Amino acid sequence: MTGAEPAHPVLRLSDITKRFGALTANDRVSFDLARGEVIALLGENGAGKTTLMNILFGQYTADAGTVEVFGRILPPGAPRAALDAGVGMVHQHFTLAGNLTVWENIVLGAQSLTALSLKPREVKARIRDLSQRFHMKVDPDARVGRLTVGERQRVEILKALYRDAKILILDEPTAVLTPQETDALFATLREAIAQGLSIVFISHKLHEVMAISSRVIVLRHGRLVAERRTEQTSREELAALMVGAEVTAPEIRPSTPGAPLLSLAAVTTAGIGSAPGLDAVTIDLRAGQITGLAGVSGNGQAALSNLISGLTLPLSGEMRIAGQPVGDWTPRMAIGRGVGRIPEDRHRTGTIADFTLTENAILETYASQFARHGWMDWQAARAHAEEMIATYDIRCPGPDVRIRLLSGGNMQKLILGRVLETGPQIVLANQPVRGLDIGAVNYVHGRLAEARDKGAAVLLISEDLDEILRLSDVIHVISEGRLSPAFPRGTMRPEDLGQWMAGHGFEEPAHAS
Amino acid sequence: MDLFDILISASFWAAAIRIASPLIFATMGELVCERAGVLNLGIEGIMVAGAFAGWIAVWAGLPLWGGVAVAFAVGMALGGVHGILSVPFGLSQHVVGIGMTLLATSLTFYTYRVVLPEVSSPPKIEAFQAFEIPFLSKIPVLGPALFAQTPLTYAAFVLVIVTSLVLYRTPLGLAVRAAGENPSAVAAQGLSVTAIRIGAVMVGSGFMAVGGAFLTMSAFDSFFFDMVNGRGWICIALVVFGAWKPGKALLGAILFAAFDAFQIRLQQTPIGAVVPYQVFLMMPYLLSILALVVMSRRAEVPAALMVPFNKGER
Amino acid sequence: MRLEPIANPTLPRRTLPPALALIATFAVAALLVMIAGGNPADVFGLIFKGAFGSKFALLETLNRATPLIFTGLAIAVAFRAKLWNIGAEAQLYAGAVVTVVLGTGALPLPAPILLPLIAVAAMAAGALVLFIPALMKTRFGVDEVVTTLLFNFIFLLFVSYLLEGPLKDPMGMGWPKSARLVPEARLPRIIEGLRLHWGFGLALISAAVIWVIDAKTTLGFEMRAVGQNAEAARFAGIPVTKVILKTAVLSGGLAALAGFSEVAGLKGSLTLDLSPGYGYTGIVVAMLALLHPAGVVVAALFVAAIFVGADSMSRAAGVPSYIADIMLATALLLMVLAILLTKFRVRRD
Amino acid sequence: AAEPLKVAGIYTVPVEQQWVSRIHVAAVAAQDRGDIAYTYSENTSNTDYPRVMREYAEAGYDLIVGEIFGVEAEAREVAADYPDTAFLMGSSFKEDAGLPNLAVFDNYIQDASYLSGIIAASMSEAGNIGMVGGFPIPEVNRLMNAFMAGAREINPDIAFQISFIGSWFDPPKAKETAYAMIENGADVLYAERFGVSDAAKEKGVLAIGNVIDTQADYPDTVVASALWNFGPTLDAAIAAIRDGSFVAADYGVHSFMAAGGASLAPFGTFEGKIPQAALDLVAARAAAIKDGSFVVEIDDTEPKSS
Ligand SMILES: Nc1ncnc2c1ncn2[C@@H]1O[C@H](COP(=O)(O)OP(=O)(O)OP(=O)(O)O)[C@@H](O)[C@H]1O
Ligand SMILES: Nc1ncnc2c1ncn2[C@@H]1O[C@H](COP(=O)(O)OP(=O)(O)OP(=O)(O)O)[C@@H](O)[C@H]1O
Ligand SMILES: [Mg+2]
Ligand SMILES: [Mg+2]
Repeated sequence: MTGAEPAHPVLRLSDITKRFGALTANDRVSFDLARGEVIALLGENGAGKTTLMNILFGQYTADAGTVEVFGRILPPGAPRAALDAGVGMVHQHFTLAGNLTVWENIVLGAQSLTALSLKPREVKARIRDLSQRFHMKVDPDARVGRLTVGERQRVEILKALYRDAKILILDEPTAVLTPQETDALFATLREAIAQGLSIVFISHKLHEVMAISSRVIVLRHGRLVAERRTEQTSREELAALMVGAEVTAPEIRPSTPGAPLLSLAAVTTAGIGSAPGLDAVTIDLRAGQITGLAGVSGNGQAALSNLISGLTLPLSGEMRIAGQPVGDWTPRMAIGRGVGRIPEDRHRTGTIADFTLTENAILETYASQFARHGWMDWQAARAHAEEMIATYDIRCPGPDVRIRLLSGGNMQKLILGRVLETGPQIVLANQPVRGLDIGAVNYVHGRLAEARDKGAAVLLISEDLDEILRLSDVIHVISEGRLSPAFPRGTMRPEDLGQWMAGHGFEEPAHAS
Repeated sequence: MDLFDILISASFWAAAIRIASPLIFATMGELVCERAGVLNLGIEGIMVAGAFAGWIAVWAGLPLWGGVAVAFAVGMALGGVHGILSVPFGLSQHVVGIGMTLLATSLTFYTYRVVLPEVSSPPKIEAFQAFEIPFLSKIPVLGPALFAQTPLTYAAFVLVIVTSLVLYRTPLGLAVRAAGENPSAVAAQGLSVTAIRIGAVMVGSGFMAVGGAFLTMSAFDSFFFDMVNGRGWICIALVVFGAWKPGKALLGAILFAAFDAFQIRLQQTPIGAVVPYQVFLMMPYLLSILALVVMSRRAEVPAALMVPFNKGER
Repeated sequence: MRLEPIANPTLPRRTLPPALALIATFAVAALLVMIAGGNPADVFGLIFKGAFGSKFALLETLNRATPLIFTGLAIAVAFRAKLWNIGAEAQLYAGAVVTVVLGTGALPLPAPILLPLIAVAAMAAGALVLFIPALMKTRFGVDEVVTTLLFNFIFLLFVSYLLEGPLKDPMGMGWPKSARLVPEARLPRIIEGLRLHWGFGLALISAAVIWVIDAKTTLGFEMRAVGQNAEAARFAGIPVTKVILKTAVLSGGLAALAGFSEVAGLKGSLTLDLSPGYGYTGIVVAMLALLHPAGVVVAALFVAAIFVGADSMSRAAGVPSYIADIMLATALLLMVLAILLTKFRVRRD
Repeated sequence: AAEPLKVAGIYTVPVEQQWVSRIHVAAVAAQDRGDIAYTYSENTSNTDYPRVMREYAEAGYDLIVGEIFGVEAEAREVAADYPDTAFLMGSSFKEDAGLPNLAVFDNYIQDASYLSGIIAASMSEAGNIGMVGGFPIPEVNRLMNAFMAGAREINPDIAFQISFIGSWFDPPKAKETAYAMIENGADVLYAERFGVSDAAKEKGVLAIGNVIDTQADYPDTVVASALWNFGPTLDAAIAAIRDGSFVAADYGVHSFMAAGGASLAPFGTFEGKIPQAALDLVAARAAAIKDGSFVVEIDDTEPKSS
């Protein structure tokens, strides 16, 4: 194939419009994608990015407009046609079957359904070849259900490459990746570009956008509001374009730490699935301090989070809250002892999708605050939810809306509100801004800092080093269930933390400060 | 007869295989449905319909294998109804299944009565006869147990192999397994979850119907109301017991049948004289539950079982 | 094809699909009647007459609906918490067995004390029967669809043993059936002389109680939370295992009341064929009702009316009575579909 | 001729079931003769039974025939509510003078069963007879016990294997059970259920029929059968209704051999193959039964293997 002439883009969206009931998710959106180009698609939560990509891929049917690939208009609503035309999509929520192996997932749908054999040997050879060419390490025979998120991401990309995709659509591919995994992903993408692929890339992380894209397109409320060449713009400008106003990150002032409110002494816990448990972890969470926990996901964060949340007990070692050892330990007791918990997965753990906002708002306190002798006081609950909507700026039709219909950011605000309004002594914030847009990120960060300032001990678990470095008063790194020493604010550079995250420095027995 | 003597006798195992055969067909059918994500509680009714359809077709003049084909086709048709209601419309699989059982059973009885209004005992057909496979049937114990059965029993075993091969070795089987685990993975590859699921339910229901037909065309030679007698429900347990794997499910079916054959024989031992016969009849069920408890931790339920898939929603 | 929710369904949208389902059901029945040599023109009239046409017919319909309300509620409660109780049949018999054990003279108590006592004991027995599979689910992760289903067979065999052994009526001339309840253990008739008994009243009261539990109590909230998302519920501090077990107790107890009501209200003794599948039909009733207790009452009446009416029609028209079951199945399947279509629009793409 | 009587049958099982089929056949015969106009409801569960009784009564039927073993009390309530309708019901209880429109019957064919037992024992070389039943209910037990008593008269040491399969309609299961008994030494089977004679036929052993005659289907297998003929019972009821003399009575006697309600089926293909001694004994007992000098005991308890 020769280089594409500028007049013939590999992909052209023309006047795409998509309505969901009264809402216009995409409003006459048009753009072109050239060969070897990376377009970053930006926008707040709910701006219509995913919808647009789903239309391009044929999973949704547009109300108006056309999708043209290599000069040919795709029939609407036919992922098959998009795939055949060379479009590959990595969805925001992975589309993998956990019971199948890597190679089975990759080959799914790529062969004729009437074929009598899967030809596993050929398939695996081809996968090995691809994974070498694009620098992606995967074991074709591994079961997808056992893979880490980063590995799954690779499988998704391999799926597209396996089908000879010429155009790759990546919907928030980095939202769940560690920095290392993100780097690896970018290496792969650069290789892909070099080999002539074109990419549409969606992310809320502006530094990534700046790093990988050649052009940026900004959506706001379904409309294409701006288009910039990456080298001619800045993070600040992009943020402002997305939100439609100047964006300022909350200022985080240093704090004066108080007494330890939660401490672990040589705590060891069971592992979770393939992830390790805690390995003799000793840590103090102090009042008025944000403790950041950096680390590659799957190194014991879940174990720590479950422990503090009340879901598990230590196998050995001791956990104390405000100096008192905990004996029996359940989520309800955790709440009772003033532990506020923001779970990692807001959809699965944090909320009940088909419950109303009111019901989700009282999920942790219904028994203690909104019921007497087993009778619910729904009036009070509803009033409380209305108050929370106002206090935490939750954008929604009202307290009776099913939480499923809220955007991730607003869902997160609800959880944040649920946690903070009880005035917790200890706040566990596990990946609190994953997948959120800039505005929402700033909001959540501001509130966490506020809680700290009121004297709470905050534990921030994140894989985003920027976030850890910006917010934390003290940082630990976790690796293989072991905990690094505490590093006070300003003493560590990202590279140093990266070393610890890669497992270096743990040779000596870990000392807790 | 000594209990141990029973267990090593060829006739006992022959009986176990015979009793297992209809269960094997229906269990494979249910397994295919569930692997694609659809719990098919219509199984009992579909077996009744298959038992009747195959038998009446032969009675009306078709050759035996023609009767099997008719039973399969009737099963497919009923499975089609089940599939349309439970897949694209996403109706509760419990309701559709129970409704289908009621519908298939009552339609069968109605048809029977309309076709044969005045009989005092149903007509008999020339059923499948045992066929001794040369040489193999001469192996001691195993030979008479395994290789002196009717062709339909052999077909049941072939079906297990074919099901297994298709599920694990072909693109179609891959798509079915994926549809039961994460339908969006299937949809994202441009395949139709609806078509795969309906297809699986139809084919699976066809197998169930042949399982029913085994009763009227191999185990016996005429049709009676209620003769399926709960066998379909057993197969639902067998699928779970087999952890959704054809080979294990086959083993489960044979094990269950062996218990059944065993309790029949146990009733004639001195124990049988003192223990109420209900206890013997209970035994296979109790042991199934026990086995489930033992196996439970390891089984991997298809993640999307009973979860309808609708493209518009997440 | 794709289903799209309709934000504000119009009146025709809400009424037309169910009406069409009903018409289609009658059309099927008419066709079958015609094939069997009857007169299809009479079908509708005869069904209506059979279900509502006389005081006698109406009472039969209500009687038939009574156990279905109980089992429907039992299923609704369980399914809301995603406890797939397919074993209401066994729980029903557990209730019936206890009713017979306590109600045949073992306890010389006056009716106002004896009846509530039996009812509570029956509920406890039904609860126990579901408690075991629920415990196996929470402890070992054993699929309750299978265990509750298998329990039906096991328990029926157990009842068969009881009726041929310890519970066999010594005056029963050998037929496997229990002795008759003493008069104090009989649920009185609501109106003397009519066959409708207080079991129906109890069913309505139960529906109201469940409604209140669902809407007003913490238990109702917990059961729904566990059903919708057990992981989130556990995280939020709801004791998931306990809630599942409580649900099992409530559900099993309700199903057992069906057995109690049938024996104490209608039959006066227990036979092996006490229930023509009320436990299974309860599932359909509950789903037709969208798991709502008030809906259960309506759905049970609907199911009962279709069956009683169609059964009576088949006799009057001189056609095989299996048409009644066919009609019931058709009505159920089409009606759940119709209810779906009142809220969703089918879009092709 | 007079208007045919309107007769309705209500059965809890399909009319293919042996017991019910005898009623059904007799009613169809009466209809063919022009005596009655007959209709029926089959597979009616006991839950629905009283309702169906009421429906027929309301519809003005003259005679309702059926089986109320599972609904004795309720059925009597219905009968009391419809005094102008005659009820002729299979029942384990006796008639009740206070309920003049309800008469009872049952298949009291123990006489014939006894005789068939004599033949069975005489044909069993192994001295081992297999018996497969549905449920151990009185009329099943009664016939099994009579059969066993007859067999013991020829061979006091004869062994019986008895199983109940817990279903009226599971021929494959009955067949499997019979196979097991043959393996275990039985060379004559008592075919209470469908499926038993099939096993006997396949394995080349003999079978004794019960209630119905199935020799035509199994010419080399079924030696003899104890038949029930419901005709006399029904005819007696029809006659009584016609002349207004229908009262509560036990019609069970019309099933006795003396009344022609029970008989040993013709030996047919086995003519000449049955030992003369057995035939002589059968003839002697039959005569004694008819003249009342020999009475077959009515024993409804559950028989056990020996
Ligand atoms: N299936 C759907 N049904 C109804 N409305 C939908 C559906 N999917 C999306 N929407 C609407 O379309 C809008 C755009 O959603 P979309 O998922 O495209 O946002 P996004 O830009 O991808 O957000 P994010 O950055 O959070 O991923 C949302 O505000 C939502 O209201
Ligand atoms: N089935 C649906 N019906 C209506 N609106 C929907 C539906 N699914 C999603 N939406 C809308 O789509 C928008 C974006 O949804 P999405 O779940 O992508 O949010 P998000 O902010 O990306 O959350 P997250 O990143 O946590 O997944 C939301 O505003 C929500 O209202
Ligand atoms: Mg998105
Ligand atoms: Mg998002």
